[in-house]
Amino acid sequence: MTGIAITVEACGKTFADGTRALSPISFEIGAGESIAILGPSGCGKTTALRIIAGLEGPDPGGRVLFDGADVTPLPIERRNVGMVFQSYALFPNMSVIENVAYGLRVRGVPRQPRLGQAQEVLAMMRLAEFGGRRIDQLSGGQRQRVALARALAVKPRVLLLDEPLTALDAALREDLRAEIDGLLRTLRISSVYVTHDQAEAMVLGDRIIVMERGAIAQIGTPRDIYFRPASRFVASFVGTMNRLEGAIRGGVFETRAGRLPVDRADAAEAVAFFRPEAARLTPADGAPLRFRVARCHFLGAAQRVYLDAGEGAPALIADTDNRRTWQPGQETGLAVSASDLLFL
Amino acid sequence: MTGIAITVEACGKTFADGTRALSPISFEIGAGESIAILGPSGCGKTTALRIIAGLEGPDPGGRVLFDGADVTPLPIERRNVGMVFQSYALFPNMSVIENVAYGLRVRGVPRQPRLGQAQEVLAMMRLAEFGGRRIDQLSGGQRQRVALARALAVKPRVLLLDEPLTALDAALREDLRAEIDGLLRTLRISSVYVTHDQAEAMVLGDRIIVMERGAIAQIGTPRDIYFRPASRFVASFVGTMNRLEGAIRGGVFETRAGRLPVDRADAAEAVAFFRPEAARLTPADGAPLRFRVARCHFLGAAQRVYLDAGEGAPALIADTDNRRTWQPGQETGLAVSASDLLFL
Amino acid sequence: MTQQSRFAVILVLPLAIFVAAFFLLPMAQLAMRSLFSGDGTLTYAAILATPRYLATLGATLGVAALTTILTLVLATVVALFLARTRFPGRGFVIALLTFPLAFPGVVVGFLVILLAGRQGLVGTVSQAVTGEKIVFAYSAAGLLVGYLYFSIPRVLLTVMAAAEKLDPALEEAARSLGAGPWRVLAHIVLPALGPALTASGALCFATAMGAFGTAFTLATNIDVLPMLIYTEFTLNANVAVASALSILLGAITWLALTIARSASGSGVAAAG
Amino acid sequence: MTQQSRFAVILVLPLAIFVAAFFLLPMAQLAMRSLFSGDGTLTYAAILATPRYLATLGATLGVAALTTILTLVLATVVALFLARTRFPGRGFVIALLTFPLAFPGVVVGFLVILLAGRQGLVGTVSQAVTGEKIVFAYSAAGLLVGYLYFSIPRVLLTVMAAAEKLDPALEEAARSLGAGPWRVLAHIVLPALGPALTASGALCFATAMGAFGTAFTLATNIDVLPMLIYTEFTLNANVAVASALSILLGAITWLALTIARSASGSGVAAAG
Repeated sequence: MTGIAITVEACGKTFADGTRALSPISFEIGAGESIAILGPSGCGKTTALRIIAGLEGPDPGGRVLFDGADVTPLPIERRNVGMVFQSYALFPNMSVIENVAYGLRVRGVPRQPRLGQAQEVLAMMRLAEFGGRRIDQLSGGQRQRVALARALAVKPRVLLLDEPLTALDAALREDLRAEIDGLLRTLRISSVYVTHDQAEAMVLGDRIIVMERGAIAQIGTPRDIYFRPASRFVASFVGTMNRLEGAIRGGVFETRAGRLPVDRADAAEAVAFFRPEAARLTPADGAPLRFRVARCHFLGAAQRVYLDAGEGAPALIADTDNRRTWQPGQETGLAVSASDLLFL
Repeated sequence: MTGIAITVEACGKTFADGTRALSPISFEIGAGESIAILGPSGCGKTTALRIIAGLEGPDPGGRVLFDGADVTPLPIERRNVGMVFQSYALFPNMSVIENVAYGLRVRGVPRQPRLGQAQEVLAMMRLAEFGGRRIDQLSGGQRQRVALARALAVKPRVLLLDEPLTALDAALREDLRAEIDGLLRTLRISSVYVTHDQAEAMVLGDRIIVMERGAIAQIGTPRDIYFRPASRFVASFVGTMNRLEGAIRGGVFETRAGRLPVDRADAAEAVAFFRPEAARLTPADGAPLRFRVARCHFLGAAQRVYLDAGEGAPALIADTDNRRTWQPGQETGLAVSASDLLFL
Repeated sequence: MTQQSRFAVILVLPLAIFVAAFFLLPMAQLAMRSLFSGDGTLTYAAILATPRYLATLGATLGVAALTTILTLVLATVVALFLARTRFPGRGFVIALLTFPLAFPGVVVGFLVILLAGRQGLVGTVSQAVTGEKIVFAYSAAGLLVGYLYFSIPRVLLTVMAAAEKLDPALEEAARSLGAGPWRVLAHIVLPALGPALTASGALCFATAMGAFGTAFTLATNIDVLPMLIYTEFTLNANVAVASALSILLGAITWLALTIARSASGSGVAAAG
Repeated sequence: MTQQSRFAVILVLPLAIFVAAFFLLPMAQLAMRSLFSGDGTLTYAAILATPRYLATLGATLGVAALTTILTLVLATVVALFLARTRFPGRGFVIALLTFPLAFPGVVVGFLVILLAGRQGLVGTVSQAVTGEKIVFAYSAAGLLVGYLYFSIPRVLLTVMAAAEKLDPALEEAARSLGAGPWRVLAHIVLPALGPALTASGALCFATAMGAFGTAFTLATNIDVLPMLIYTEFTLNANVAVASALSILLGAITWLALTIARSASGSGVAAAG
């Protein structure tokens, strides 16, 4: 079941009422690669997936190639793609195994061999004993695993997943995320995973396409996206980001709370971004930046300390280990390495 | 609006069909204290809350005292408690401000003063401009803030919250959690917050009551619960916990993966628990415990490394910083301080 | 999408022709026939000037309105009770209460005669107790009882379904704010049942306006609109008046159904 | 809880008496009267031995069944089209298609006569075109058209609502697995509409079984069960046979309604 390479060329989408869901976008997916498309709702990520699937056609000029062959005019039923939906979309009038075998039934595989193959795929998803169940006898997590089995049973050329975990609750979401991760690594099938959840995108995507308002904001590995965001949007959408305003004069970033050495040209107005885990709390005396603690949340594995950044500014967040305690009102120093400061 | 002390004395609950929802439990809530009741679904936490509220009566012998006065026979409408529900439970036939003013209307406060007071509470919840809206014009987060305003408008003696954030999505849940935290700190009202989410319990509870199958498993501060869990159930329900089996001989814990010095008496069978953030990954050479990396998830702020603990055993989890990369199959050392090991 | 649309058009084309011919033409015909009477005057004006027609219209509206009000009151009380309490035999009580749904209007009329006709139960009992025989099957009261007979079960089922869908937390919230049972009922429960009550009430009204079998079987001494239409058309061959009355009845019923539909958001219909 | 229960009991006690007296006694009476005919034989046996009764029963069941099948086919096609396509005037088309709901059975009979009666549209057109006047209002065909007239809109609304509630992802999933439009229709859409089709079909059958006004107005040359009950009771004063036929009709309709209710989970009713 090794995957194919997919090329999306200048695919835009304008709906009949004139709304533009997608500006023309282009990208490539390597054979066997897992791509996560990440973005807030309405950013066009699902439209992009549906164009690859063949459920929507791109605006004139756009093309979709599977291993170099133009599939743009083919409807989804002739593209041999596996799809998994947020709502599971299992057929309620069929049993679990009939659902999984449905693609083979459409392809004319006789009853005995198709049920055998379906049973194999069910076993791979650890659902071997569920074949005879009705869909409404399954939990949400089991349903989505049946949906995955159904999509994989036809040995698709690419697996397309549209927010498959959004309908599940947190604990289950994490389990199934790990399961999908294992599946994609084992099968080495090409896949496109649409999500608004950055943790899912980080874990499941070899590369992530971050989208914003119908356009691509950044394409890169999870580390690229997290450590080298291309824009303020990407910086704040992926993970938590602190924002510090000030001015740069002679290699020093001057803020209301203090001064930090930086390696940048002078600027009258500069905005620095840094991650909560890059913020180190130090004794107040002699610290480059000084703040008062607004509140501290003990979260078990870690503590999140909120620092008062002054009237009207959002609190700065520092994530620290879970041992030391912090009192509201207490003064603290804050250190951030120059390499952890991003000016965007 | 300073709160009252609440005493729950031997309150059990057996339903008409004989099911026991709650074994007789007893605990005290100090004036102005925030208590979180934490547990999986069906553990009796909601029943406990409903007994405090007066929506259910305890089995004979149980008593509920408000500031020393027995309120057991009083129905909820005569207890002056504020309640917030998972489903918001806003009255769809009333506008936002009418909802907030409803408790005052029932108390016979004339129209003008009651709308004035309701408007004040709305302003406190940063909903001043929403008074005229219909309920279905609000988002989920706004609805729950209106429900909070409605409960607070009657200046209740205690605020009871039944999974108020469960119906909201993750980002909103965190915002509103911080808002409720601020509110409870500012008003110093006694409160009981029922949840199955340990992060909510940690942030909002001065003390946490962990419940399991109709009984109290542990009462303590968030740090007590996290660092000194009273049982295996508490240890694994609150936060993530690794489990390592072995034997203790002469002050050394011997496991399949290596040996760790411990300060405990000999035992032929011992199970050690430790947190993922207490696990330090070290070079394999000379390390006390050695494992192979099963997989590594880059999560942005941190990395979660899964270590192969051998056939049939669940993978051990080590949370590390986000910089170093780990390859599946690679050998690594694991160090855990003796003080971070819990034998339960 | 275009492929799906084309597929749909192929399916529906033969239907368009059927619809035009069988649905719309007779209705257009009805509207045309209703405009002028045999003597050339506007039929609607003639109807408004004829006391007998006006009286029938008034009586029909009156019985239908009274049926609706009584049905709503009785059915709501029973529905709230049944939705909130679980007791042995509850399912059987619901089955009995809704059994009259299975009887067409003719049989309901027949039941009213068995109850309050000349040899009916009420008459027999009242004669034994007071010496006076009470017979009301053939009066407006009999008609009302007949209409209640088939209205109550319908409204009961709708209101019961709505009451069971009510979030119990709504009432608990009101109680936590200090409201006792009657206030909870008046401020929370009844308003929340509003759409269901409006929808089933409007439907009940529409059904009562168009009911024919019951009235006909009772051969009641008050005339109702569907019977008048029947009489004018079949016996008096007065097509113009029958048409105009049909349009009038159709318009009233349509209005009631529109109210019901916008309140419930689902399909509802007049009496068959 | 106990307090709430006590409150509910106080509300419902007067109702219990009303229900017993007005709902159950007449039904019990009906059942008793149906047992023995005037000459002492079992009425049900007598009915089964009388060809005229059996023929009427067969004709009623036949017309109702045919109405149901035709309605389901026609309404499903139109409903699927209307649920899937958006075009200008769609709301108006739906309003026109559902307008017949506002007419009671008497008016529907009247419409059938306007369409296919002696001076009807079909007759006029057919005479002009072929020289032969087609008149079918007073036959089984006329009755069928009348029943379709009020059945199609009801089923249409139900099926449309069900089709609009269908998760579009179901069809997309089937297509992604290689199924073309006809397969999607046969394997996915129609089975998913199953409960709605069963419920509205059973309701349609129950309504057609009990419809009286249409049949009466058409004065059709085929007899249907409600008319037979009316005739036996009112004209022949044959209470036993009328009672037995009512119970029979009630049982058939009740069965259909039970099927409809278990398929849809909501309140449904026979013809008024």
